[in-house]
This record gives sequence, C-alpha cells and structure tokens, in this order.
Amino acid sequence: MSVDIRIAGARESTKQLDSEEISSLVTPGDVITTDTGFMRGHGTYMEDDQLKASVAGVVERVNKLICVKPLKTRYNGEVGDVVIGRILEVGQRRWKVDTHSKLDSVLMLSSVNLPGGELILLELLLLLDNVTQAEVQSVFADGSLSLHTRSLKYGKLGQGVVVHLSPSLIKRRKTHFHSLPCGASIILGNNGYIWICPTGNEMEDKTGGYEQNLEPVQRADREVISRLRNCVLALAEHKMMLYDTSVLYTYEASLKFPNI
Amino acid sequence: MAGLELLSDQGFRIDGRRVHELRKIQCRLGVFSQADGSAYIEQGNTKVLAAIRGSKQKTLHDKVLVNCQYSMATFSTGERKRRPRGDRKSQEMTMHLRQTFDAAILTNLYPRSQIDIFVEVLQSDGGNYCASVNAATLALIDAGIPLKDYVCACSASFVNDSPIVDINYLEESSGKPEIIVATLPKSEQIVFLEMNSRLHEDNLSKVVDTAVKGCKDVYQILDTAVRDHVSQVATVHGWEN
Amino acid sequence: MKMRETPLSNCERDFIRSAIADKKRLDGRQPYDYRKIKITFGVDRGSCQVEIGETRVLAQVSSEITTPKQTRPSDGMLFINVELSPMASPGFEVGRRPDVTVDGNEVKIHPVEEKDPLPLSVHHMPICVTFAFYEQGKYLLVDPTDKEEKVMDGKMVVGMNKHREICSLQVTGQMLLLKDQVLRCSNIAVVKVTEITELIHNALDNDRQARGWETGMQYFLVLSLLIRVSPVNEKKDKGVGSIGEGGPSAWEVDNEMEQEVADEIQTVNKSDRSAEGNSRLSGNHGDDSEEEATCTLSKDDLHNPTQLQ
Amino acid sequence: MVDHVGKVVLPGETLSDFKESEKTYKVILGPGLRQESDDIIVSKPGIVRFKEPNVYWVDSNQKRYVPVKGDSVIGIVTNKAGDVFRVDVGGSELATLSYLAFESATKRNRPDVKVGDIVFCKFVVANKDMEPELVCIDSNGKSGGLGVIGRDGGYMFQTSLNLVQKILNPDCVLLKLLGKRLSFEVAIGMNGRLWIKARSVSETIAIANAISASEYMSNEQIKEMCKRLLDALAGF
Repeated sequence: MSVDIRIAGARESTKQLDSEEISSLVTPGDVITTDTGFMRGHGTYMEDDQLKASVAGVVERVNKLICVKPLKTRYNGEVGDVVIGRILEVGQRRWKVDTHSKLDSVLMLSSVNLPGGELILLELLLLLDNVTQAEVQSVFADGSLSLHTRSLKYGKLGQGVVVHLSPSLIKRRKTHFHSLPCGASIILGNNGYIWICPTGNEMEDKTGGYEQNLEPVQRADREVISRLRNCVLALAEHKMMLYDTSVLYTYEASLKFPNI
Repeated sequence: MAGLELLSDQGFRIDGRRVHELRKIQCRLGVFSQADGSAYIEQGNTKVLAAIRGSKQKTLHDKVLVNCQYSMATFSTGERKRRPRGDRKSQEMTMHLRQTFDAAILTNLYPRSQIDIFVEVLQSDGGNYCASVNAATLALIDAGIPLKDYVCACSASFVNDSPIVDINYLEESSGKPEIIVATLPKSEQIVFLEMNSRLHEDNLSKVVDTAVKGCKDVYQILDTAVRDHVSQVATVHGWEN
Repeated sequence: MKMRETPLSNCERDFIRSAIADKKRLDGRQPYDYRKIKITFGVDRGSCQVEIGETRVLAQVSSEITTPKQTRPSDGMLFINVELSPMASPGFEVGRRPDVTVDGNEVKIHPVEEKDPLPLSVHHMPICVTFAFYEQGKYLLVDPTDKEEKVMDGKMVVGMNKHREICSLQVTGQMLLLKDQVLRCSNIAVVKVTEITELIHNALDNDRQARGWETGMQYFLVLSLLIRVSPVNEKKDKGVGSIGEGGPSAWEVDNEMEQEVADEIQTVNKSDRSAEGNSRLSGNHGDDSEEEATCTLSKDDLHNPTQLQ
Repeated sequence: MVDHVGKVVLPGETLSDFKESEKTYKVILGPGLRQESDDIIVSKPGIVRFKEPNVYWVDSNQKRYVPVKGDSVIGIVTNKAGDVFRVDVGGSELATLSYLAFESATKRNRPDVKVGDIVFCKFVVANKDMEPELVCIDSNGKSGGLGVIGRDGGYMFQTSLNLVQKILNPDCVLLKLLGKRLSFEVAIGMNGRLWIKARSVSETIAIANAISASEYMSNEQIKEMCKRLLDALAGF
C-alpha cells in the first residue's frame, strides 16, 4: 500500500482567479443600488434609502427583485422541492423533521399517505432518526416548512446512506430521483441531503416505503453505493454542481481507480 | 519591564512596526466542513479559529438568539494553564462577543432560532478580542448569515503622546491605556468600545480615531479575502452566467 | 435558584420610550440629571454605604499581610470582590446602578514596635457615570434607573477623575454609536464627575469631623495590624472595595464574582511606604502621586476607632 | 376574641373566643389564620381584622401576590404555548389564559394578543394545587372591560398589594380628587399592578407618582398632595 502525504499548504486550489472577474460580487454592507425602484429580496436590507447586501455572494436580479445568493447557507425551502429529512421528534399528530433549514420542518399526519388508509400509530410509521423523503407543501411565515409525502414516490427510506452537502450545490432539475445504470439509485434532495440506495428495493414496491425491507444488501451493491458517495463528496469538494449526469460521469471516471 | 521602550525615538515599536501599522493578517474561510461556517485568522502571533453553527430551536419569539463560546487553548499562552470554559475572562469575552454580534447580525430574520458562535484562541499575543471578532465575522459571512456590515475590531494605545494601533501582548501589559473598538467599518459606527487605564479626555478622540482607522484597514484585508473566497467558489459553480 | 424577574411589558416599554422622546423621565428628572446621592459612613472605619436613588451599595475595606507574588516582589495586591445579593433584585442579570465609592486603606509595618497606620494613598478618585442610549443614540439619558436600563438599546459607562482623565470606558448593549456621541458623553461626564467628586469630598470632610481626628488630605483608614514581620519589603495591601460596574459581563452566571485585578503598587515614600492599588475594574489607578499625604496616629486613636461617634 | 381585633399578632400565636354566626355556629377564617386541631393559629404577622357576622383574617403587608378566584388582575403575556397564553401576574407561577377566553373568540378567530402585551383579566381557577387560570370574559361571554389593554399608550407600574386595596377602598379620596381635574383611564389589578392613561405623558407620570406616593398618607395628606400636584401640572 502506498501512502501519499501532502501538507495542507501544498494543495493546489482548483482555479486561481482574479476576484475582479465577477462584477456582481458583493460582501455585507456593500451598496447594491441607491435606486428605490427595486424590491428587496433575500440577502439584502434597506438603510438610508440604499439597498445593501447582508451576505457575501452574487447579486441576482429578477425584474424588480434584487437578491444576493450566498455561497453557503441553510436550506431555504420552496414549495414543490424534493427534500430528504431526518425525523427529530415524534409528536401527537406530526413529526418534526430536520431538513437543514433554519427551523425544524413539520410533517403532519394528515399529509402522509397512510398504507391501506388506516390510522396507525405514528411511531410505527416513522421512528426517531428515520430518514424520509418528502415534498415541501407550504412555507410558514417564519420560514419553517410543512412537508407532505402524499405521492407514492415519497415516504420512508430504508437502507442506504445519506450525504450532507450545501444546498447550493444541487442543481434544480425536473426530477431528482435517478436510478443509475450502475445499480444504485440516488435522490438529490433540494435541501442538500442526498440519499443513495440499492436500486430495486425502494422503487419497486410502491407502498410508500412503510413496509421495510431488512434483507442485507449485497456486498457488490454496497461497494457501488460507497463509490457513488465518494464521487458525490469529490464533486462537492470541488464545488461542482450535482445532477444525474455529473454524478454518473464522475462515477464512470472513478472506475479507472478500482481500489479507491 | 521597567526599561522597556515602547516607542523609539525613530518612531519604531518593539516589534519594528511604526505607530500606524497593523500586524500581518492572514485569514481563510471555510476551514471546517461540518460547521455551517468557519474561519481562521492570524494577526501577527495571535491565532484564532471561529466556527458557526445555527438553528437549534430556542424561544426568542421575535429574533434569533446569538450565543457565543470563547475559549483559549491550554497552549495559547506562554504559561501552560488549564482554562475551563467557566473562566471569568472567557465569560466576559463571551458576553462582549455576544453583544457585538447581536448588534451586527440582522437578528429579526431568524425568529425562534439560535446562532452559536464558537471562538478558540490557539495562540495569544495580544488583541484576543479583536482577532476573535474578526474571525467570527469571517465565519458568519462564510455561513451566509445576514450582517449589516463586516464587524472589524482593532485596539489602540497611547505612548509618548502618540497613538499606536493594534497593540501586541508586550504593549498591552505595559500599563498604558488600551482601547478596544469594534466598528461597522463602512459607516464608522461603533459597536463595542472598551478602555482600560488612564487617558486624558483630550486624547480620547485621537486614540479612538486611530483604532477606527485600524478597523478600516482590517476591513480592507478581510474584504479581499472574502472576495477571493467567494469568487473562487462562484466560478466553479457556474454562477457567473 | 434564580427567581423569575417580572417581564417588561410592551406597554411599559412604549411608554418609557415615548416619555424619553418627550424629554421626560418617570421620576421627574431631566435627561442629564443624576439621581440623589447619599453617602453614609459606617461606624467602623473603611465602610461606606452609597445610595443613588433606590440603588444601594455597601463597601467595606480590609487589609492583611500576605506574601507578594513572586513576579512582583515589591508590589502588593488589591482584590476587589463584588457581591450582588439576590435580595437586591430578583434574577440579577446586570448589576444595577454602578457607581462610585472607592475607599482604600493601607497598612504598613516598618519597625515592628511603632506601627503607624496610614490611609491608603488614593491618587485620584474615579467616578463612574452611566449613559443610556435610545433609538440608536438619538436620545441620551444620564444615570438610568432599572426600568430605563431595561428599555435602552445600550449604555456607556465612563470612569473619570476630576483631572479629566478617563480611567475606564465601556460601551455595552446592541447599538451603534458614532464617535461624536462617545465624545459628547465624555464631555458630559466631566461635569458630572466634578459634581460628584465635590460631594464625596464633602462627605469625607463631614465624616472626618465627626470622627474628630485629622487625616490629612486623604481618606480614612481601617486597621492597624500587629504582626511581626522582619523583612523590610514585606508590605502589601488587601482592599475590598465595591465599585460599580466595570465588568458586569460575567455576573450573569453567578451573582458573586471575585476578581483578582491588576496589581501594581509602587513604593512612593521611603520612610512610610504606601501602596497604591491599581484596579482595572474600577479604573482606580495610580502612578502620579499628586497628594501624597500621610499621617501618624496615636495608639489611642486606633484603639478607639469609634470615639466621638 | 373580639379584643384581639385590631391588634398586631405574630405567627404561632393562638387565638380563641371567636364570635360565631348565630345560625350556623361557624367561624370563617381568612388569610393568615389556620386551624390546627382545636386551636386557631396565626400564620402571618399583621393586624387581626373582623367582619360581621363571623369573618376573621390577618391584614399583613405581604408583597407576593397569591392568586384568588374572582380577582381582577393585570398580567403580562410571556409566552404563547399552543392553545393558551402564559401570563405573568406576579404570583409564584405563571397563570394560563386560553385564547378562547376572549370576547367573540372562536377556534378560527383567534384574538390578537402578542407576547409582551398586558391583559386585564379575572381568575377562574386559583387554588394551591392547580395552575391558576384566567379569563377575559364574564359568564355571558362579554368582555366587560377585560382584555388586552395598553395597546395605544398608557403606563403600567407595580405598587404594593396594600396600596391597591387602599385606593379601591370607597373611603379613599385619591382617585376622586385626581379625577376631578384630570381625565384619565385607570385599570387596577389586585396583584398590585396599575395601568394609567392620561391625556399626555407628563400627566400620566404625575398620576403614577401620586399614586405611588400615597401609600402611607392619610386622606388629609392626600388632599394636600393632590392640590400641589394639580397646581404644578397647571404650571406645565
């Protein structure tokens, strides 16, 4: 086995760029505009009739709305987003879910497709620390999210791995579920949580995942999952956007190194 | 320390700086992957790490609760000393940091949540508060937490009728006045101000000016670092299009 | 256990704010007025009680001989111990009104037989003045009360002596100030400090007369110690003084705080060494010995400290 | 016992010879008196009071408010917890106030109450074993003056429990005197809190200070003080 050690200082950064290249880059306190005709979006605030940035990032302008998108942030939910969450607390009629947003999200019992239409004890459906996949149903005034798992696509996730990344790395696409040809499925949650699992056990039985398959996953599958996970982390390390193609290409490229 | 000359006739200080010169500042954002935001800063021989973690559900119904934890590594000073978290100095520093950032963070944007700011002094050579504030500011920016402006802190003293900026440990312990200022550099608003030892009121203005100027210089350096960091990441993101 | 403090209602907050905007205060003072200050000296020497409005602080000084720190063999030590009793306010968060009262004393043993207790040479007397700011510094109050402090954006405490030397300065709270505002406060502080210094001097004069002995220019002394110490340089001083604010910071966690503060004592006079305490907390600092007055007392004085009371 | 009335008693003293009701042969003991087997023991220092036909109690200068069913109090909303507001009334624990206990409140139509608001309300449950509970309506569902107050100004302050009793006493001239010359609104809570709203900030401050100052004054002194106060206000 060969070991390669480098000190941190010897690491090459991916690209050396002059910060002048991006003109719309702002840092907190920078004045974006003094024109009062604009609307204040995320990452900005008004002071003395000036629109100023409150975060460091790139200015985005949609018609009259100006916002600043920071590099790294907690997940700001939008209706319709696919998210992966972890159950934090089982309540009377709802679950509290960690979705990497600023406040805990809630999944109401009424927003869950109950298997067979029966009322089952909440604990039996989703336990503490279970991972679930859901869609954002609505956003409350304080920014916390209400989730639903009404479609059979959503529900509890069984065996697999979660990877936590920055939400800004996930490219918004039509679909976020992908069964990759390498024998594993990947769900790229808009909230930056990514789920990788063996293809087959989740997607086939459309029960919403509440009947759990506890059969051991084959070693070959586990290897594929681990490799995929490393590919995802490698992409994130280099701040590359994540979507099915980028993941797949990375995976294929990684096959050249069978022992990693 | 009797014969120590803080300022030579030629206008040089103990470590060879001139009166208005800061120590060398080096910094880096995003040093940890687990924290929501993190930063590392060196100001001369003072080295500080800061990390941010957000969003535990706490009950301040209308704004975010800013919580700080300041600690000094056991090896941070010449004398090896255990410094449990409850240490008085740390508590005081913790409280000052909290107040500073309470004023600078747009706290009303995150009701019912909490932002934890962890600051660890790895090596101490004077200006711990200043380096901590600067590091925490960078970490907050890294975490994408909305701030009114950067918060930059700088110290100043008054020796031989002339104000000196960014004082190191030797200058700090000389018994001369020490003034610590944290400002929002663009508007020159003072967020935090503390002074020890005796200083004649007539000189106050001069020394505060020096410290505020120091803050602006620190700001230039931090801003360059942030812009480099953001643009580096932003280009690979493909955000420019 | 920390008792629950009565929360401040929106109604009170709004009212106090609007009153301040109107340049009115709940107790009828003008914005720059101080509350009534009352200084009472205790029967024993070295104790003093100061009342500022409804805030009371008791200070007691005592001294003892200890081994000096190895690093500073010729210096004594000054300890300041501030206790905020839960009686003062339920759920003490920030020390209430800071303020004033610096009493020091000093002890020296030279040749053992003739003990001559001296008053601690307090070189200057720092007085703390508190300013409260409202609406980002638009309104300014001197000497805020408990309720006014609860409503304020932040405050600034200036410790200054009558020579216009600032000894400590602290801005706390979440607010943004401009340099000019700071300077304006320090100018107001000059006036207030002069007034209060005057008041303290008067109180001391009265006390001295009441005790019927002459202490020279300086303050009162406390104890004489009969301890046999042979080395010449053995002299230190332990003073327990209560001083206002300074570092209210750490007080939130427990109500008792013991701060070992800076120790810097110089030998000033060859024959009678006096110690000067230097405290960062209180800003009581001395290195210019302007009024170095000492006095010698007879044994009788010492043994009947309460005479003429 | 009758000779005890009006005297100062201390905790631990035993009292006897109570005047019983003629019909039931019973004696009613109020705060500060406790029965232990056959003895009646004093549990608070204060002055023994008696009211016809058979009610005894000890008047003490107690600072802590103890909730009593039916008392009107001024509380501060400290928290919203699900279906109830948690209200500080100065008692040993927070009282609850259901959001349905407001005039014309329904499950859908929640009352507009914010944390930090002050509410004028009445105790419906107040005993030592249960959490005290408040309402802002009477049995007919009408507010009758109860509810959120102080939204549009006014000042709330804390006085002693005794002072509140004193100004509510019909013999006390304070409010009548002030009311003659000044127009103001006042809400008096039995927990020692008063809310006042006069025409201007300075009048409100003056009235509040007058009330606080009147605690140990006789009616004569109060008259004198009011006269001076009103003169001073006229000179504003």
